[in-house]
Amino acid sequence: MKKVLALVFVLVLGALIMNHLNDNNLFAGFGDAMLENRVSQSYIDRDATENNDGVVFDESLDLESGAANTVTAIVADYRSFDTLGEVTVLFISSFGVALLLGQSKKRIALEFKPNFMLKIGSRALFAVILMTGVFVSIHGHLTPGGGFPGGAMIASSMLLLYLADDEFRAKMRGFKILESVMGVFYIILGLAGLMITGFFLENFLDNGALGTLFSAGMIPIVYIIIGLKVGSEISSVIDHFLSEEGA
Amino acid sequence: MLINVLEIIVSILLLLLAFLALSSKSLIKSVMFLSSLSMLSVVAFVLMKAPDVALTEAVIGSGLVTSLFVFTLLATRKVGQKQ
Amino acid sequence: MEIISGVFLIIGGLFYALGGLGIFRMPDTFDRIQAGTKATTLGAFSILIGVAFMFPSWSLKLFLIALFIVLSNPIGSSALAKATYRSFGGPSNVERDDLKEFLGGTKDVD
Amino acid sequence: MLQIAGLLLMMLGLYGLLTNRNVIKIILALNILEIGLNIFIISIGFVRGGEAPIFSSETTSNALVYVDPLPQALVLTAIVIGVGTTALGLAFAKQIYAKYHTFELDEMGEE
Repeated sequence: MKKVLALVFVLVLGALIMNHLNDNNLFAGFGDAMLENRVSQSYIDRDATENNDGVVFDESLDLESGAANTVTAIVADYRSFDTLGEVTVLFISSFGVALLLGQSKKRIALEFKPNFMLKIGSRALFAVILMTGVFVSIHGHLTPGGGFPGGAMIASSMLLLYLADDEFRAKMRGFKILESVMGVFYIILGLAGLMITGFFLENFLDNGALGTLFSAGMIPIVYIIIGLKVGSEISSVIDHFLSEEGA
Repeated sequence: MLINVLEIIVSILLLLLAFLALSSKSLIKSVMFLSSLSMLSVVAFVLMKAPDVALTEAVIGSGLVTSLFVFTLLATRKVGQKQ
Repeated sequence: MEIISGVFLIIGGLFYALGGLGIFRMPDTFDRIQAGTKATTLGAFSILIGVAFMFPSWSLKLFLIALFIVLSNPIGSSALAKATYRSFGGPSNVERDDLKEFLGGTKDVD
Repeated sequence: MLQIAGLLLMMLGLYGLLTNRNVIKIILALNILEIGLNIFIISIGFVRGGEAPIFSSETTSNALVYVDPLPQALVLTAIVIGVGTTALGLAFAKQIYAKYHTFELDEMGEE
């Protein structure tokens, strides 16, 4: 009976969504969305210049946002305040995990004793994955990626060390200090924007030429901050999951 | 035309993997099906021209979330623990 | 240039196909790991060389990818083989089993 | 096609959320719902034949058609929030197991 009720509820919900999606002009069918009516068109155009006659790669200077990656421009420039709130949500969830699982001393012992090859090889792989994470974080405004996947890559390199060596414990205090300092830096960046331009988290640096590494104003700085913050948060979550209640 | 066929195949496989993940009896098998579902959704994101989302999902969905599930099962079931 | 890169790509695809065939045809988990690892390492290398001939400006990134493969592939396969040994025992058709004594010294095999 | 698949995946996850009585299965169904919702939101902005919204030396001109970058930015943050909620839920599951020694909701209560 309960299953039938759940099925009916789910089907009605799906039919309602499908119905309302089809009779709205803004949401055309799959594959023919019309961007002219949406706010996204102005994000793509970057119409900071007077005559909006297109953007030239490696040359355009006076753009509204100098990032080659439009998604990054939205996340870290146009909607940076949103991202600040989102990073706060992640901080609160990692704080909640730390409160729930408690401060414990002992690690869960794995049955799998690591041999020599696994230990040495995972150290080498750790460096490669860490460098990939840093690369992805820094080049967020040019290539796909950015602070969020870069931070997750840093955390997964820590996960590799935790899995390969069953004695390994990272210094949790260092992660917590790094995370707090990065959060403070984000706020300081926003306040600097407030003081210089009059708006919180407004870009106050030079945009540079589109497509070069030192461009896009403060987007690389924001993404480095986000990368370190996300990486340290997820690493501390992993450490809490791999330890058990102290004896 | 090829893209259309690929979209249909990916859609059917996504639904199949979700059904298997929900209906499997063993919890660890469910977690593994969830991991493959997440990996397949990366293909769906790439087909819809969203490389940023695909990269993030590939790192987080199939790496970190799966490891968190496995750690929970490991700690509670006493699977990998010494006597 | 394109012909050279095409030849390398075809060789790489052939190695991948042989690796897949090996995974289907081999009788044992250990043999399958061997087929799946060795053939695909070589296949990945020749595909990377082929791509490097086609786009010479990508060479540095391709070299990094090759470094990652040469580090991660043997480590992963050895960890997989050891986990298989622990869970299901060694291969059935061998005469000597040195790993059993080696592991027996440090920890009892389940 | 992928839009309908995302919607169906969402419905499947919701059905699993309503009918399962196992804590781990509930969190798993929540994850499936999230993946389906992400696919659905991205599919709203998809333009067939459009380019990915990243300028490079090949795809620069504004005359090209790009897919909608705004849903992608929203989903990018939603995925990272998803790992936070999953970690919190699994921490709760771990504490529940430490108290009741089971994951099934029906078997709890007698301690």
